[in-house]
Amino acid sequence: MSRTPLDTVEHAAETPDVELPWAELGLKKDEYERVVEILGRRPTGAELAMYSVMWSEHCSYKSSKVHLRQFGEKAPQSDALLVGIGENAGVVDVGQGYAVTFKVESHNHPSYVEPYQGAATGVGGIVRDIIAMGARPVAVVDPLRFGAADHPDTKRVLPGVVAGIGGYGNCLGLPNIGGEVVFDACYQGNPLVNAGAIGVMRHEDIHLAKASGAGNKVILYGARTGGDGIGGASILASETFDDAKPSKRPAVQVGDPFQEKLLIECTLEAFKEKLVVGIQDLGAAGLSCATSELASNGSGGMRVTLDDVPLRDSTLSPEEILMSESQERMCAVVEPAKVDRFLEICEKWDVIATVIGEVTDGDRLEIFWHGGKIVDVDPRTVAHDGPVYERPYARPEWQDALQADDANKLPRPATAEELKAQVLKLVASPNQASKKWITSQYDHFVQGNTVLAQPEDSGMIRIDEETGLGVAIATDGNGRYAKLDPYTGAQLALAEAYRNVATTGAKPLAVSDCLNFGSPEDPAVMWQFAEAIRGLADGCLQLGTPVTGGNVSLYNQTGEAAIHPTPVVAVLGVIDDVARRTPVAFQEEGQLLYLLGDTREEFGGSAWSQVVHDHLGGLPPKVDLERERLLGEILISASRDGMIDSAHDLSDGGLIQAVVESALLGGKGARLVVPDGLDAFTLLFSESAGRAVVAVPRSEEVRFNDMCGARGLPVTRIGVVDGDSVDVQGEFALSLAELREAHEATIPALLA
Amino acid sequence: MTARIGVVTFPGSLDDRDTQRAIRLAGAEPVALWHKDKDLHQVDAVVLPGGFSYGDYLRAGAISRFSPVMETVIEQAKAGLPVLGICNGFQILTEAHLLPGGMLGNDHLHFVCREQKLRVENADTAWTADYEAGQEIHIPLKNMDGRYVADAYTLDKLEAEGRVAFRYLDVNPNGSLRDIAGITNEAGNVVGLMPHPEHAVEPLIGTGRTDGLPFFTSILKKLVNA
Amino acid sequence: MARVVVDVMLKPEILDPQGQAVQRALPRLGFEGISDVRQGKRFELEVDGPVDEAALARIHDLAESFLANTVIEDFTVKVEEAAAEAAK
Amino acid sequence: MARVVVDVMLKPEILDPQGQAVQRALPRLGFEGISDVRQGKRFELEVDGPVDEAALARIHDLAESFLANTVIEDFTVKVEEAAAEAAK
Ligand SMILES: Nc1ncnc2c1ncn2[C@@H]1O[C@H](COP(=O)(O)OP(=O)(O)O)[C@@H](O)[C@H]1O
Ligand SMILES: [Mg+2]
Repeated sequence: MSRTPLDTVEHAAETPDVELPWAELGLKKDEYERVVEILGRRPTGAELAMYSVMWSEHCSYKSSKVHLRQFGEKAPQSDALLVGIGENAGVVDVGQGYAVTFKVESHNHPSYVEPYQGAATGVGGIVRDIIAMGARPVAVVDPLRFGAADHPDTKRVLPGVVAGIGGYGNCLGLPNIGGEVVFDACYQGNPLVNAGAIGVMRHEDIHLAKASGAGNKVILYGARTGGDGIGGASILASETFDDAKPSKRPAVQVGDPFQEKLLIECTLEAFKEKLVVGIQDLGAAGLSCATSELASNGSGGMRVTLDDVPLRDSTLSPEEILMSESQERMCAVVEPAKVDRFLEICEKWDVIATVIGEVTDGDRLEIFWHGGKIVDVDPRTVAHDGPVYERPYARPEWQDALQADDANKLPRPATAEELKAQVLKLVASPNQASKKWITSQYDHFVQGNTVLAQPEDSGMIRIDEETGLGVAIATDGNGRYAKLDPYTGAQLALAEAYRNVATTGAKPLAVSDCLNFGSPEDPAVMWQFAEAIRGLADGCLQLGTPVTGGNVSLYNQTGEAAIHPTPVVAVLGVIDDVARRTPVAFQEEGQLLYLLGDTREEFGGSAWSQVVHDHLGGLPPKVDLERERLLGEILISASRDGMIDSAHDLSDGGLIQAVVESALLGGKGARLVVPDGLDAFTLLFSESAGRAVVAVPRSEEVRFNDMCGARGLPVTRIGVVDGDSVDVQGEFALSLAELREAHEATIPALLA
Repeated sequence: MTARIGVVTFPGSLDDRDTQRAIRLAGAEPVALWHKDKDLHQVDAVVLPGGFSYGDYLRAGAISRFSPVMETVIEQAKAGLPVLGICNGFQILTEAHLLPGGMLGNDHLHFVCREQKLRVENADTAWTADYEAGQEIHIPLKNMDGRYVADAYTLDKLEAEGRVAFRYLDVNPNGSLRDIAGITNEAGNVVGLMPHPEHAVEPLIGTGRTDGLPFFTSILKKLVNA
Repeated sequence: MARVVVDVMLKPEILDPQGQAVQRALPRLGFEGISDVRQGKRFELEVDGPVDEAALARIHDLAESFLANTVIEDFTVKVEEAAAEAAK
Repeated sequence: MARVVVDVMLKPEILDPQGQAVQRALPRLGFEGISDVRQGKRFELEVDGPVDEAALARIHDLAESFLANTVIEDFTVKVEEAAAEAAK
């Protein structure tokens, strides 16, 4: 091979004038100059590989960091928070000695290029974050957004994404208990594939990503390292060092859920035997990330021999090995005396495991290849001292016009017939239609602890068989609201997820988020981003639910056209006994229907304005987080004291959407009466926040009313569970059969 | 004295722990068996649980069928050991030729997860004695490769001999021939089915029904009375 | 080293929904004149040493007992021409 | 009528979990001497009318745009000899 001499640290020092392809690797000139300044010499190829991936937007949060700080600065006091932002995932105390970890991440772009594998590896990645905290993963959720439902490319992307999420999650044995599916032309070419996971552990089992204890061994285990997902590293390898190499390696990876299942089992077995000092999953930036983060979070340094990394492709260069994003790999730090046992467990599970290095008592990360030292850096400079940008942001000038285009002024249905037709159109519209065609491709039952899953307001998992302790999770986001007002939109996403959790009877505890936006280089997008974070941080402070971690996905845009700003919020809650969970479905005829909260004329960003008028304008519904908290308390108390048999929160589509869903799920109709002071249209379609519909057994009516009265929550009787139609008295009736056909036929017709 | 029922864990098994729980809830003692271990540890019966053993790569069940534990299971099943294969376990049993026919991808090409209505056609096997023949039950179903196929001769023979143990009602969720959801061998000790009785043993959890529990009480009674 | 290819196809009498799905999609994609599509599996085995009769017989056994389930599938074994030539 | 076969395989640098699982099982089944296994898809298309250059070009397009995802897969198109001969 005509390979030039190995680019060691020594070689780099001797050849200061060699030009490295920093621009091709995505670094800016000043960023490269900073690397040179930090090192006091030019970087080696391998060092450049590490800095370039770790300082990328994805890994360094260089555009978002200055704003994300608010989650820490405004963090509410919370006894529940055991591990906060900064680790692989946050950890929350849920009582009885249990801790729960959860997080949401994005895999947007890969899922557009290769929907099945992109989505599948998204699930794989988030699950490894959960294992890395010491927890057994117990459930996944998948908030998704696609282009217009009838766009031909949606037919390519959606089935692949859904099959990928199912294919991976089902094979891991993780019940899928929630998520979202939203269609909007703004996501054409930029679908959002977010994936979340929850894990459970005992308090004492929490593990952190740090390497400490000089002499401890660094073990890489899981899949062999291959040439997939390398992106820029191959440029470095080919153009600088070896022109014979293929110049581009594929940026898409194929997942192996079977391998990941083995990884879960063998990692948990190692945790159980207390063999692990520190642990980190390999996700974005692969070994570059794992080694630099482990080393910089620990007390010492680290020495790694790259030749010991098991390879799938023997032609990989050291730069490529450092940057490879091959899936299903983990890195553990293990005391020397426990290494044999660790390797034994890996072998039991047929998982390849190799000691690739050790913790040193210095403070350098040193990496060797063929006997030469190719990396010698302070790991903190790689992992934590990346560039930070104060990107300019400015409220876009079109914002005023958008808000002035008031949806409340759109023509409303003039007759009962028209009202009825619009109800049918709403419940059949792609965003409001049943998502069963999608969710039936996910296993809800595996692990035998699923108490609630789709289409309930939140997913719920039992975590203790004896006591019935459980956790609930809901994810929400409404890009239309956020487009009208990003600050309020983010709070509405938070409020809705919070409300969904409380509706099932669980107490909301903590938040994770996935912030999907366009290009940070556009000041308008940056303003949306800053506003959304400000809204979310303020909201979390007010509700007392700390943000425990999350993910930022920028550059979701094609040319000038960015997606709607789409903050997706996950709220985690706890329920002391899952036996008292409140389902969505109507349970018994004769039960009384109450509407909790205030209904105002609020149609900006509403489903009605989209479905009937294809309109987006005005202001989103007002947020009152104190009211949300009160509503939550009432819903939880009512569940605890057995005062309600079903409940459903109101959100997009308004009251009629909620009632139709409860009726179809329970197979029981409802008679609704428009209360004084409201017109039928506003009652049915308004999207005022802070509301829920509950079904109260007659025997509990007085007690329930007294409770709401005493606590000051507006409560209005709106009807009764009855018959086999949804009957809005004096207006129209729609049979359950007709509603079911409208609600359930849409998605299969579009996709099957 | 109670019965000891083994549950095999293959790499990629998912429902092994749930199956152990179902066995416990029925009052028997679950015994974990490991795929690399030929020894069945004196269990009185064996369940091959659901999951994606070996990722369902090649064909569902095809690789597990060659595991060490299966050598013993195959040998002892032929000698009368009660064996239940659930979902992936059923697939392994067909691959091992302990049950006739084969399993293919669902005809609609998607994974399907639903609460499935079934009819118990044969209540005389080791695993179905606590049901009535003709009883209709609801049990969760979740699979990718659930389409049961066999040639017409085999299907006729199964039906003639009463060896179709379960049939799908209302909806055929995967294109299985003649709506077959589960079958038994001639002796009635080996039973395989696609739906998951171990997920229907507790109120509240899953679909909230307990229609699957009789599988485990059937075998317990049989073993204790034996 | 040589490459042996094992092709595994569903028996003709067994429904092949994957092949059908492809076929059904063809008109939508503007393809006419394809009367049937079947989808099967292709295994490429890299064999160390010579691919003689004995080796082929062993691969045939492997296909019969493992790569294919002959209750539902047929298979063929062949030495790949291209690879064989390139190896010369 | 003639048969055209499209073989679709994962690109060599892409992980093939299925092929790996098969390969890892071989020693257990008593098969030695197979250094690599890759698993792909085989499509058999029955084409009405003559398989001329134009038809093959169209099938090539079909494979490229639909049967394979060329981000991760390679494909080959060939007229099947056996079928072609049998058809004579
Ligand atoms: N939108 C966000 N909100 C809160 N925390 C965030 C957000 N984005 C990233 N973080 C936190 O920053 C840290 C680094 O994120 P990330 O790189 O996604 O983690 P990982 O390396 O595990 O993939 C994590 O602790 C993550 O939770
Ligand atoms: Mg991580």
